[in-house]
Order: sequence, then C-alpha cells, then structure tokens
Amino acid sequence: ACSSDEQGSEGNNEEGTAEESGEPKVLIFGRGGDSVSLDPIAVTDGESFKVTQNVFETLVNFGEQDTTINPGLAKEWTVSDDGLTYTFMLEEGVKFHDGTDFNAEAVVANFDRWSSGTADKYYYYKSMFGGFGDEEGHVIESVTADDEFTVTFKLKRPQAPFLKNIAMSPFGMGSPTAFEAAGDAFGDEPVGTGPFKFVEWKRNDSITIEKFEDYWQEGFPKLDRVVFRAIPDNSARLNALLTGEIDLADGVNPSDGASIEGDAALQLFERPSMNVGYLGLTNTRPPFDNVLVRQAMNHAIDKQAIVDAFFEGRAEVAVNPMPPSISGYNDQIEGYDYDPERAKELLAEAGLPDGFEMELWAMPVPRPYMPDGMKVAEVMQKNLADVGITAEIVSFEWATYLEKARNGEADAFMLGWTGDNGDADNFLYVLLDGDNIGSNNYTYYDNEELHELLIAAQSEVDENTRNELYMQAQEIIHEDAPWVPLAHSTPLLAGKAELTGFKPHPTGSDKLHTVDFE
Amino acid sequence: MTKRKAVLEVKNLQTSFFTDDGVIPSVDYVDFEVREGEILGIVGESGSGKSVTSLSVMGLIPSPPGKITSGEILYNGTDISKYNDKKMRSIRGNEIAMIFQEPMTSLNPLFTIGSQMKEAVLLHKKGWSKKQAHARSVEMLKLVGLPRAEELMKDYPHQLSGGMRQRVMIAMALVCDPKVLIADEPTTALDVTIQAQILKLMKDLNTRLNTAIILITHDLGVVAETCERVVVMYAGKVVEEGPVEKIFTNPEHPYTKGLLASVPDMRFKKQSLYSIPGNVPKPGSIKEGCRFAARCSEVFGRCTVESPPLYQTAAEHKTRCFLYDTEEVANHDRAIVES
Amino acid sequence: MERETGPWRDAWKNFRKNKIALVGSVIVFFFILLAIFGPWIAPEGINDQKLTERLKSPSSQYWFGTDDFGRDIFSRVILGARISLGVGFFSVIGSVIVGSALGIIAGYYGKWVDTIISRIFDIMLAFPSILLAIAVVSVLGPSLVNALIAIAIINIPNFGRLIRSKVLTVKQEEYITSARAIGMKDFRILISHILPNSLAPVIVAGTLAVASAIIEAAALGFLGLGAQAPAPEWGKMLADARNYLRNAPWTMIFPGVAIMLTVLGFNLMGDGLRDALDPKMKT
Amino acid sequence: MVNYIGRRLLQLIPVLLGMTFVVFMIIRAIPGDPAQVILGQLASKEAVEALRAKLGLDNPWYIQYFEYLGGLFQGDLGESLRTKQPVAEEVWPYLAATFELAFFAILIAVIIGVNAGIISAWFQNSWFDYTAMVLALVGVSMPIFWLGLMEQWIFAIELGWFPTSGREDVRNPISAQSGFYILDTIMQGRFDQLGQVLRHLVLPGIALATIPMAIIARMTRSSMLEVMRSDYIRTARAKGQKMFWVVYKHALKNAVIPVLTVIGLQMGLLLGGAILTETIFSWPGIGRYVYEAIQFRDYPVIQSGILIIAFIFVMINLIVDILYGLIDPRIKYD
Amino acid sequence: MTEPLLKVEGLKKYFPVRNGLFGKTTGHVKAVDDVSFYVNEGETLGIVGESGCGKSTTGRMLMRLLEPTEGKVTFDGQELTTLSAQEMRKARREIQMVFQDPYASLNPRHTVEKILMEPLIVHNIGDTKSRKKMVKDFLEIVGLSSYHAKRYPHQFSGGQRQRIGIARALMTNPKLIIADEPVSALDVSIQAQVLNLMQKLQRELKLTYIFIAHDLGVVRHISDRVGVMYLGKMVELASSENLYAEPLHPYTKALLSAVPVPDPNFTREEILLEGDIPSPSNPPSGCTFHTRCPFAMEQCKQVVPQLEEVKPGHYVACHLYDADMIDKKIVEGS
Ligand SMILES: Nc1ncnc2c1ncn2[C@@H]1O[C@H](COP(=O)(O)OP(=O)(O)OP(=O)(O)O)[C@@H](O)[C@H]1O
Ligand SMILES: Nc1ncnc2c1ncn2[C@@H]1O[C@H](COP(=O)(O)OP(=O)(O)OP(=O)(O)O)[C@@H](O)[C@H]1O
Ligand SMILES: [Mg+2]
Ligand SMILES: [Mg+2]
Repeated sequence: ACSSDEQGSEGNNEEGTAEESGEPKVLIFGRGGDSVSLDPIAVTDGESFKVTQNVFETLVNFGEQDTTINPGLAKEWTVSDDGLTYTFMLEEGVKFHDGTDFNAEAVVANFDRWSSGTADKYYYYKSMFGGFGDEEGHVIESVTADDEFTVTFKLKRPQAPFLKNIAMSPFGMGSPTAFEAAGDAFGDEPVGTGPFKFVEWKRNDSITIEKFEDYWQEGFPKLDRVVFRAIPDNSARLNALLTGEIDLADGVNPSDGASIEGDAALQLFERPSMNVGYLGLTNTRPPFDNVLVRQAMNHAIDKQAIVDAFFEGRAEVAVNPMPPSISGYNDQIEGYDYDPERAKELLAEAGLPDGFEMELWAMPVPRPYMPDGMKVAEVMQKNLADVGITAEIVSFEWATYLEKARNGEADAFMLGWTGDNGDADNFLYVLLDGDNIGSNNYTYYDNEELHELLIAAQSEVDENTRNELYMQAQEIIHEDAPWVPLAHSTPLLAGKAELTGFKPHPTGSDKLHTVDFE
Repeated sequence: MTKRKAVLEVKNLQTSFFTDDGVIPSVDYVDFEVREGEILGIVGESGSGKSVTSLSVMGLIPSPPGKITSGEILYNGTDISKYNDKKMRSIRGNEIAMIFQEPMTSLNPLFTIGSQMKEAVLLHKKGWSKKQAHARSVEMLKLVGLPRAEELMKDYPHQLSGGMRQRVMIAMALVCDPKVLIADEPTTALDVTIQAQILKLMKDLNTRLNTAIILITHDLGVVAETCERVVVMYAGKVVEEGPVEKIFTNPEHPYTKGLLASVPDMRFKKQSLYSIPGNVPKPGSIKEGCRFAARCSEVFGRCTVESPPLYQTAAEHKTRCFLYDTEEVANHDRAIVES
Repeated sequence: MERETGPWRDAWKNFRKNKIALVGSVIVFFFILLAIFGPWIAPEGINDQKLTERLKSPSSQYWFGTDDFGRDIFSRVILGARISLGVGFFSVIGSVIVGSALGIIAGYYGKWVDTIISRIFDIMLAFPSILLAIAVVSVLGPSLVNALIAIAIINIPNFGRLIRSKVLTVKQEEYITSARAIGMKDFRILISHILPNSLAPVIVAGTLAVASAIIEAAALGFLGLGAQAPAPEWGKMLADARNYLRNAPWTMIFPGVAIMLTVLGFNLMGDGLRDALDPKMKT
Repeated sequence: MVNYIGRRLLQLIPVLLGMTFVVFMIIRAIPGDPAQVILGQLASKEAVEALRAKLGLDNPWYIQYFEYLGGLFQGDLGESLRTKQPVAEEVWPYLAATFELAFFAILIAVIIGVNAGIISAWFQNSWFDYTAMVLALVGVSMPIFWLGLMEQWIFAIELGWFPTSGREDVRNPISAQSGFYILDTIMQGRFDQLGQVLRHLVLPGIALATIPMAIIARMTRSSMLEVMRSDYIRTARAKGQKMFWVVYKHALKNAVIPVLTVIGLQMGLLLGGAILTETIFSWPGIGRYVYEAIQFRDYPVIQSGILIIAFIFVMINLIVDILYGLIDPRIKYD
Repeated sequence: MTEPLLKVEGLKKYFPVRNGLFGKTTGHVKAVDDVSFYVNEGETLGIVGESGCGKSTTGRMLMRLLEPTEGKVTFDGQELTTLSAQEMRKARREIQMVFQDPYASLNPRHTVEKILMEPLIVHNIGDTKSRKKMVKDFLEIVGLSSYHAKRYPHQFSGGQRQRIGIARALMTNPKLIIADEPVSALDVSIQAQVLNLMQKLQRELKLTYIFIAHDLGVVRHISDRVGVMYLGKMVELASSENLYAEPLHPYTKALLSAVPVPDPNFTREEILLEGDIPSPSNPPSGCTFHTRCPFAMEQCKQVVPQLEEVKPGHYVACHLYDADMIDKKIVEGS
C-alpha cells in the first residue's frame, strides 16, 4: 500500500500546482452510482439527492451534521399552538438559476405541483405527507402565499415531524418557470436556487454542476465546479482517489479506513450514523413465528465480531431499531448478548433442540448500513451453524430481493434503513408498524400495543411526551425481537488531504457549498 | 543426331525429408540432364520422387522438413542448389519456370488472371511499366491459344475451366522466356480431350520458343507421344534413362518392362494384363539392395544385398539393373555414377 | 507394421508425442486429483472462519494467506477445484448430450427439421454467450446449479452445430454411400458410422468447452450470479477479494492463478487432442 | 452484390424475429411484476392492477409480443423504469462508449493477433512461434475480469501509468458530440484530450482484447499454415516472388477469410466481455447499462439492451459475410 | 434372346439449382438426361466419358442411392424404381458397388473384419462364426491374407484397399457389381492387379459388371460392350470391338484419337476438339455435342438425336446417321 500512496500523492501535486495558478477549483466526487433523475421530488435514490442537494434548496435545513431544524430559504417561521398552521418568512433577493425570482408564489407553485402528483411520480410526497390533493390521508390542507415573502401551510391534523419532512432533499424548491416549461424533462435540466447550477450529465458516468454566480449567500460556494462521477465498485473508487482521478470518494470500504488514515495525502471522513442494519425475521413464517426462536437468533449471532470484521469497528452494535443519535432512543435496554448456549436453550424450549433449516437472505449490494451483506451473512451462517441451525445463503438481484422479502418469502433477510429526516417515527413506525406490512415492514411484525404507541406519537407535539412513547415502543420491540438488530454503521468517505469544509451529513446528501481546497 | 548441349544437369541429387518417422530420402542420388530445346519425360508411379526432384531444382522443397542432402544442380554449368534465396529468385520464373498438376488450385483464387500474369512479368523485367507488362501478358495469353485474352485479364481463376487455367499457367510460366519449363503432371487432372489440346500446345511452344521442357507424368502414353528422351523413376531412383523409342520398344529394366506390359492398350485387347506383383514401396522402407527386388520377376541373389548402379547399356541408354552388369560396362561406368 | 494399432491408439501415440499437450494433461490431472482428494489434502475446511486471523499474508502456516474471514486461502483454492471442474464437466456433458441430439436430428433428417433447429441455434448464437448466461441466471435465480444450467444452455448450439456439420460431412463420405449400397438402414448407419466418426471432434471441442465453461462459471461467480457463499468457487473468491486488492493482493492472485492454470490445462490438452484426433479441425 | 446482401438480410429476418421472441420470453420469465417495480414499495394493490392494465400486462403473452414487436418496428424500445427516459434516446451514449472501447480492443487484437499469427506461421517452429503460441494459449485461458483487476492494480495503482477507470479526465471534460471521444477530440482539435482518451482506453482495451487477440493469432497461424501449403503459393514462389510478398499478399488474403469469421465471432465475446470489463473499469457502456438494469430490474432496458447487443452482433457477422464476398470472388452474389 | 439382367429405360437425374432471394429453384443440372441401356448376365458393360458427364450419377441411380428423377430400372425382372425403401435395401444384396476412392470408401474407424462383416449382418447372413470364416475366405479370394482382418484401412496401400472394397462388394454374393472408376486412383502397376482380379472373379463367380471409367484403354480391356456418355447422354453404345475399331459418333472418334498411346511409333488420326465441355446446368440445345462437333449441321442445334441402332448391336445418337441423313450424304457426297 505504501508505494501506491506515493503514486497517489504525485498525482495530487500536479493538480495542486494547476490550482494555484488560478485554475478553476474543481471537485471530483466519486460515488457508487449515477443519479436516476435530477428532479428531487421524482426520485427516491440517494445518488440523485447527492446532486440535487446542491442544486436545490429547501425551506428549512437540517443542521450541518445532524437533523436539527435550521433556517433555509425560509429565514424564520411560526407554528400555531394546535400545530396545524405553519407560517414561513422567506429570504428576499433569492434567484433561481434561470433568473426567476424566488418568492412565496414559487413555493406555492412547487407544492401545487407536488400535491397534484401520483404515487409513482412523487413517492416521497406521498410517503411524508400521506397522499395527494383531496385524498383522505393527505396532511397538507393548503399552501398559500400571504404576501410576496410569506407562505402559510395549513394542515389537516398535527404532524410532529412536519418541519423535518420539509427539510428533506425531495422538497427542494424548483424554478416554476423551468418546471412548467420542461414538464417531465425537468429532471434532465434542473433549475433550483442552490449554490451550484446544473451543467452537464453524461449518463452512468458523470454529472457536472458549476458555481452559481448569483447565489444569495455571499462568499459561497467556494468551488467553481463539482463533478459527480459514478464508479460503482468501492475499491475501484478508492483506487481512483489514490491515483488522483477523483478528490472525494463516497462509500469507502471499512477495511480501507485504516490505510487511509495512515496516508498523509488523504483524509478520512466519517458520516454520522443515522441508520440501522438488521437481520429481519419474517414473523409469520415458522419457526420465526415463535418469539423464543427469534430471541435465540438474537443470542446466536455474534454482532460484535461482525462489527469488528466487516465494519472494521466503524459501527456500533445495534440494540434498538434506531440509532442512539435520534431523540427518543432508549439507552436503558440491554441488547441480547452473544450467547450460543442460551440460544440453544431457547431453541430447546421452543421445541427445536436440534435446530432447523432456514434460508438466510443476503443483500446483493453494498449499502451504507451494510457495506458487505454477503460477508456478514457468511459470518451469521457460521454462528447459526454453531447453535445447530443450518442456514443456506440465498440472494437475488436487489429489486427482486426487496420484492420477495416484502412478500414475506424470506425466512430471514438482511436489510437496513437510513433515516430520511432523523425522526424516530421514520424508523419505528416505518419499519415495524403493522400499517407498513407490505411496505417497509418486511418482517410482518404486527403488535397492536406498539401500533397505538406509534400512532399517538405521530401527532404528539410535545417533544418529551413523544420521546417517552418511543422508549416504551422500543421495549416492546426488544421483547418481541422481530429483528436481529446488527449495527449502526458509520459510513466512510475519503478525500484528499487539502480538502476543507466538507461535512458529511447523516442523511447521505451533503451540501458542498462550504467545501474548498487549501 | 548431334547431341545438344545440356542446359540443366542434375547430379547425384539426394533430397531427404526429416520426419518423425526418421529421415526419408525421397530422391536418392538422381542423375539426369536436360538439353537445349528438348522435351524430357520423367515417368514413375506415385511417390517415386518426381515432384520432389523438380521442386529441388526450383529450390522450393518445403523446408523443414525437406532438404537437399547432397548433389548438384547445374544450370548452364553453375550449381544453383547452393544459391541463396535472393539469387534463386532471379532464376525462378525467369530462367526455369514451373507449372503444376492441379490447374484448379495453382492459381491464387483471390487475384485476377491479369494481376497474377503481370506480377510474373514485373518480377523479372525490371523497369517495365505496368502497361508493358499488361501487353506482354495479353500477348502470352494469345500465344497459348486463349480467346478473349483482354477480357480474361480481368477474370478470376474460378471463372475459367480447367483447360483454360492450365493454359494460363503455361502462359504465366513462359512470360519471361525461361530456358527450362518444368511441367509436373500438367494434364493429369484434365480430361483426355483437353489433355490432347494441352500436350499439343506444349509441343508447339517447344518448337516455336525452343524452351526445354521437363514433362513429368505417370502416363506412359503421354511420354511416348510427347517426349524425346525419358527418365523412368522408381522409389526415388532413376531406373532407366534413354530415348523414347528405345525405352518403349526395347525396355531394359524389369520395372520398365513390367510397367509397359501392365498398361491396357486401347488399340487392341490383350488377353490378360501383365501385372507387377506387390506394392509400391513406401519411401525409405527399403534399405538394402535393389528397390525393385521384391517385385521383380528376374530377381537373383545379388539384387537383395547390393544396390545396382546405372549401367550404360548403349549410347544414350542407361539402366539400373545387375542384368546389364557385363564386366566391361560395369567397370567403365562405376567410375562415373556411384549410388 | 504393428499389429496393435487403431485410430484411437494412433491418436494416443500422437498425443504422447506432443509435449505441450502432455503438460496440459498433467495440469488437468493435477486439478482432477485436487477435486477428488481436496477434502483430505486441504489443511482446513471451506468455512473455518477465524475472524481474528483475517487477511494474513502468505506464511508457512497459511501458504496462500487468509481471506477476510480468516479462512485459509490455500484450502479454499484446493476445495474450489471440485466446484470449477464439476461445473466444467457437467455443464459440458449436458450441452454435449442435448447439443448432439439436436445436431444429429438436424443433420440427419435435414429439411424443415434442420431448418428449425439450425435457426434456433442461430438465434442462440446471436447473443453473446455470457449475456445469455446472465439472462438465464436472472430467470432461474443465482446459484451454482443454475449457473451450470445456464452454461450448459449457452453451449448447446456450439455442439449442435459441430455435430450437425460433422454429420453432414460424414454423410457425404464415400464409406457412408457404400454402407447404403450394402443395404444398411439409415439408423444403423448413424449409430455405427456417423457417430463414431463425429466423436473425435466432440471430444476435442468438449475439452476446450470445459475450459471456457470454467471461465464462464467464474465470471458468473464474479458477478455474484453463480456459486453462493460460502462455496469456495474461484470466481466468487475473486469477487469477494476485490476490496482487498491493494491491502491483501494474495486474496486475488491465487484464485485467479488457479482459474488460469486449470483453463490453460484444458486448453493445452484440447489442442493436443485436436492435433492427435482430428488434425483437420481448426481453431 | 446487392442481391447477395439482400439475400443475407432476408435470411436474417427469422433470426431477428427469434431474437426478439427470446428476449421477450426471458423478460417474462424473470420472476417479479414489472408494474410492482415501477410503482415501488408503497404502491397499493389497486394501483398495481391499474398499471398492469395500462401496460397491457393483462393481455395474453402473444398479444403482448405482437405489441412489443409493433413498437420495435416504430423504433420504440420502451421507457426505462428508473429514469423514465425512452431507451432509444438514452442508449446512444452508452453504445458509443462501448463501440469505442470494442473498436479499440478489436484493433489491438487484429493488428497484434494477425501479425503474430503470420510471423508464427512463416517461421514455423521458431522460438517466436513457440513463444507467441504459448502466450496465445495463456491469453485464451485468461479470465478477463481477473486480468482487468490485475492490470488495474499493477499499471494504474502501483505504477500509475494509466488511469484506473472511466473514459475521460473529468477535470478536462470532453464535450461530447458523436459520443466517440476519439472522433470528438480530433474534430475539436483537442489533442491534449485525445491523449487522455487514449490513456483511458489502454487498460480496458487490453483486458478486452486479450482473448480475441490470442484466438486471432492462433487462427491466423493455422489458416496461414494451411494456405502456405497450397499450390498457388508454390506458384507464386516459382515465379520468383519474394517471401515477404508471398506471405503478405498471396497467403494473407487467402488466410484472412477464416480469420474474418473468427473476428466476427470474437465481436460477440467482446460485446459480452464488455459487461465485465465495463464493470471493472467503470466504463459507461452498454454492458454496464444492461447489467445495472438487471440489478434494478429495469425490464425495458434489459430487454432492449440485450436486443441491441445481439442485433449489433448479428450485424457485424453480416458485415463479415459481405466482406467475404468482397475478398473472395468465388462467392457468388448473383 | 434371354431377358437382360438389368434394363434401364429413360433414366434422368436433374439436380435442382437453388438461387435467388428465396432459394428458389432457378434451373436444373441435367446430370443424366434420358439414358437407356441394358446389361446381359455375365457380361461387362463399360461406361466411359469425360468428367462430369454423369457416369457416377447413373451408377448410383441404378442402386437408388440417388433417386432417379425419371426412368425405369429393371433388375432380374424386378422393377427397382418402384420398390419401397425397405424392399430396395433387401434388393441391394444382389447389386453391389465398388467405389473410386480407396481412401474414402472405407470407414477409417472400423477394422477390415468389421467392414467386411457389415453386409452379412445387414442381410442376416450366417452367424458370427461363419461370418468370420467368410471374411477370411474372401480376403484370400481378393488376394489378401486372413491376418489382415484385424487391421484398419489406413494400414493398407491403395491397391489393397481397393481389394477390400471389392471383397466387401462380394460378401453378399451379388449378381451385379457396379464399379465406379475402381482403378482411376491407382498406380499403373496396381491398376493391372486390380483389373486382373476383377476379371478372375467374374469368371469364377459369374458376375456381371458395370464398369465405369474414363480411361479408354482400361474400359476396352475389361468390357464386352461399351457405352460412351457425353453431358448426361449416352451417345454411343456398342460392343467394344466395334466401338474401338469403328467409332461412329464424332465425339467417340475425337475421344479415341485424343488418348495417347504408349508407342512412340504410332501415329494416329488427330481430331482435336475445340473448347471445353459445356456446363450440364445449361446444356446446348439440340445435340449437346454440336458446339464442339466438327460435323455439326443446322439440324443438330435444334433436334435432339435419339440413340438408334444403326448397325446390329451398335447404337449411336447422332443426326449423321439418321436414315434420311445417310441418304442425303450420299447425294451430297456424289
Ligand atoms: N513435405 C513432405 N514431407 C515428407 N515427405 C514428403 C514430403 N513431400 C514429399 N514427400 C515424400 O517424398 C516422396 C516422393 O514424393 P513426390 O511428390 O516427389 O512423388 P511423385 O513422384 O511426384 O508422386 P505423384 O505421382 O503422386 O505426384 C513421397 O513418397 C513422399 O512421402
Ligand atoms: N448432388 C448434386 N447436386 C448437383 N449437381 C450434381 C450433384 N451430383 C452431381 N452433380 C452434377 O452432375 C454432373 C454429373 O456428375 P457425375 O458425378 O455423375 O459425373 P461423372 O461422370 O461421374 O464425373 P467424374 O468422372 O468426375 O466422376 C456433374 O456436372 C455434377 O456437377
Ligand atoms: Mg507429384
Ligand atoms: Mg464419377
């Protein structure tokens, strides 16, 4: 590895001299895949948001590296006591890249566009606000422009994470002129108010955005241009970083973390964890319909070893279905410890002293919450074998995998979740509530008591009461053990040493306007 | 008849193939000469070494595995068997030309007749323009009796019949006025009526251009009709050599005799054909004695142990058989030819 | 002339003379031994995970080093021989059986049967083979057996065509006409004349096809569409090792070399067989 | 000639139809419901049903097939489920990338392979012959994904001679016009960029070229050996022609015919191998396009991508056939 | 006069020539066009002609190895042309064939014993033991030794192979043997051996031969009667004495005069034919020989001459011998 480092830094030096001579500052951001579309509302994949996050802006922003709510295009806002009316005061003098003014009408136009959509077009709108137009579940009753820079939202019922929702990348404000003109093609020529404007897209290869000269925040962005390059393979991406072909690499294998830290030309970034990787046990399939078996599974698997080996220690062993950084996390709960003997006892108790045969579904693709599903599966397979359970590893391509798992065809499947908005609801309700069976509740776990707690929490405006409800919920879940929670990983990024101002965001979509080269 | 000057003399030629099964001397100490303007026939059954002899003369023995292992090939008195490739190239096609048995495959199927003709001209006529070469080619095509010579130049070989192709081959061989033309079974693949045409053409050209021709064939009729002198080969050796009349009317070697007797004659019906018993030996399989001994009707003790030399039995007539070993002849000859 | 000779014996004599082919056979034989006796030779099991011994470089204890599970790569490479050779052999046997049957039917019956079968072959051959294999695996789902089936399927038209053309040429041979002149039945001619004379090219092509089947299986394994964990399939081992190319190159080098050597062995042997059995056949 | 091409084209029709049918059936056979995939995880049953009806998935398969065929005839390759773009529009840059790579690879393979084969045949049993043929055998035995990774490791990472991946230096991006970067940079006079493009082509090009190169070398050699034994070669030599011209003029032209077939067939390997090579070298080509589509079950893309690749392959072989006709006057085209 | 052993009437074989866009039949190769003749028991009928004139095709049709396009073949009172495939196979026991190429007509993978036993097995003659004995007997009959039985064909010389071929034809004790150029591929000295053998066998086993060859000397030697073919037609048929002594057809005359005689003192009447044999796919109108015939008349271009018996036992197909022509010639000649 040493010699390659030298080579890498040589490459860097060349670039360095070029920059000093007044060349434009270009950041090449290597990542795992291409975007699907650059219309943020129309997509669900992180690779699209990585780009739109810098082209578009939302009314309110998450914190630099957390999910607290901060001003964005709205400089301030008020909420009515019943939690049904939100009034936003917008920044003045903000322009879209095409010269259109950003104002209250523009916000209304954006929400009108979204709320008149359909589920297959605007997935996140439905998912966050419950539906479209007049639909029963639709939370937003109206969005109106009070004056040029004031917008009022009226909700049909209180929604606790409302502000967090509108801070999400999908709800970036697009130029009404542009999206009306472009129609469905808006995703090819996105126009927002963000620090960078869209330049070019070479499919499956690269997307280029460049500095928006009229950006409303003085002095930003620092960079002149950002190129997002798709390099699907993690190690290939890191290779490209080593040879200086890219400046910043997303999705670094945990196994490479140490060598990057030891490399003076590089720096390692840790993305704050807001995810959970788990082994889901389909609660309706025997023998996993037996809670004892599920608990046995929890005891059988050596999570710490997995975290040490395949997250290279850059993860926390998971106890609950959500990471500790999220408010409402119950740190009183003791995780199931690695105890094969106990597991065997439980199995015997469940009437399966000789174990059983099962399929263990392994993720075919790396995800931030599970950098190498296959390998983790292999370790688990071994662990299970040690307590007498014969697990056959199976896998399908990703889409099939998800679909089959969702249909309840798996005995046990590996999966995970990265929070959209940092709210407990976005973990517990989405992943484990009976409402979401057939959707993100892949385990078919359905507990009435839990359901009532989670629904109550959704409309509870008081933060403390809400947290209390979630803590109770976690206890129930722990007892029922629908999953084997595995880890909350800290996804890694690597960049050149001279890179400054890069703050990886827990949601996975990073704002790059503060990034600069030394 | 005054003896004409020899243009090509093959002396003691041995050409061997170095194969996995050992060294096979396919041509084993062969001697003969070709005289100015004559037609010399070489007859022999399959595998007797006729082609290898002619390829040796041309320096075209496939090597490896073949190699001239001894002897000389004198062209106008100089030994061309030791020539390097460059010098040999100036001989080939220019001084000694060759045509082959299979007119169907001897022309490159992917080039026009014209381009192959012109190539032959331009290789040796340095400084000639393409136009001159073209004119010369057309002239030669006409000479060999091909109609529509101009159009033929643009045709590809597959558009021609076998007889026409053989004419093209002859024209191509003669394009640089070679002194010697080696024709290796030029008519074997052709029908009799076409064969008659080609043989006539070769005789005509021989008289008109005074080119010496070595006509290789296994058809005794062809030899009788076309050649002046004939060399009979058997298993890599010359067994008899002499003027056509003598060989056909008064053959000496038992093999020649047997061969002549075993050909059915079209003019009359023989009651039964004479047949030489046994098989043509595989080259290199007979190590000792006369190679024909095993099939010979007049074999005697000496034949199986000793290899007979060529005996001069008359002026212009030589035979490789102990039957002709009258002491005086033998003594006289051994000095000249030793095998 | 020796007594004890025959076409096969002659072929064997020719083959023995061919040094390169012998080298190939030795390699193949070596891997066959590994495949058979692997479990007794390998110092460790397929899945002896020792997470504390991860990514150890080659040493006297771990000749080829360890992988990211702390498993002995040497053992896994040895045990992988069985998978690769197995896929190679069985897929080729499958395609030979099906392909030959189709090829014989097409070549022998001719007419519309031939047209249909030949068109099907044309269509199958119109797809680059690995693409077709991927498509087949997508339908069947990724697993070693399905990869084997996919590889067998994609090779069917190759054998089918080979046999068909062989049947057609043999059919033209004068000894077939003479068999008919004797009054032999078509089917008997097929069995006693055409098939034996088509055997040599099938053996040659089969050997070479084993080589390419091994590569194809490894490619599918590499793409995650073949053997599944923890099977020590070489292509899969490569895919798993990709992340460690820089830090632990031995994880990549040995399985790769194993694939290459095996394939080379079969190729050398196939080449030698071709020279010995069927000199007229070309690459 | 026109007639000959026409006939070959007509003969292609059943093959092409068969291809569409195979592709169509494979896609149907892949487990999973396209409507469900389009609508995503949260879609209701009704929505899925509605979309199935809209997409015509409720019809019997043969109606679907004929509709699909009808679409194909109008140049409609469907719409990507992921990007919602028409495949016919989206596919070109990918194709161009693959073409450029494949062309580069086949060029290397042909130039080196053919010449190595010729020289080996010319100097049969020489040390060159032995070395070249052993190398060729090693070459055919090379798993290209492994070769690609090794190349990447040695030449890109350790030695740093070539870039590890991609088509261009994104710091100095090429403004794509035709999508063939070599052409684009030459036409724009950007020779600095041309150098970059070539540098990017080297490693994947070699990985892709290795097997065809080896096969072509072997084929050329054996074909040359056979041709060199033929009578017309003897004729050419008997004329006094130089060996060099005998080999490169008379023999090569004849030997090239079987080699052409091999080259045509190798294009199939090349297009197939592109999936692996493009994955390893992050080459934005059609192979990766299809492979990723498979991973995301983007049916229209899989379907059309496979069809396009097969179609190109078939077309290349048609061109090879036509080339035969041009080289070999014996092939009748009346 | 007794009924001939074999009678052939109006035998034709047209091979379709496929061409054009749809592989339509665009013409026919008239390989054999209306040939009639008979063979008496115990005699040898020679058939000569230049290459491609349809000799082999005729021979093969007699055994229905090729299905005749038209015509009737009667063998020993049985009409072969109407037999079912099954019956025909049985009938082949009586008619056997010897082929031209001694290298191609024996299966290289079978031992001589197997080759020779095959006809016995097919026709269910004897048991294994007696079959083995028969093999040995026949090997000796054709001048080989019984120890040859275990060998493979490639271990024999051409002449020996041809003997094996003859032995195979004799195994079923046939009445008629069709020998298609059995000696053309052999060396002169070997040719004589095989011819002698065939004559000996004919005497001893009372065989009837149809002997196809292009060597006029050989045909004369072995045949009792000779038929001359030109472009698919029988142009002359007579006893060999008559034919050679007094050929009638201009083609026969030219053919005889073209054969070189191994006697340097013999000078023959030379009739050199111009040009080549026309293609059977596009034969000349009228008399197919008129394009090369020195005596061609206007009539020859239009009217196809029939094979007529102009002298006892001497048949010729030429307008010169039409009854009225003979008169005319006399008139003109005077
Ligand atoms: N390339 C070769 N390798 C090995 N042996 C060869 C080669 N060429 C010729 N020979 C041997 O040389 C012997 C003489 O062959 P040659 O071709 O001269 O015979 P030929 O008299 O011309 O016969 P034919 O009438 O069949 O043409 C043959 O028996 C053959 O085995
Ligand atoms: N299967 C076939 N298809 C088309 N044409 C054929 C076929 N078999 C023979 N012919 C043609 O029929 C004609 C007569 O062929 P045949 O083999 O009977 O001639 P032959 O007199 O035996 O000639 P040779 O002396 O060369 O053996 C030839 O022009 C040949 O091209
Ligand atoms: Mg010869
Ligand atoms: Mg014939």
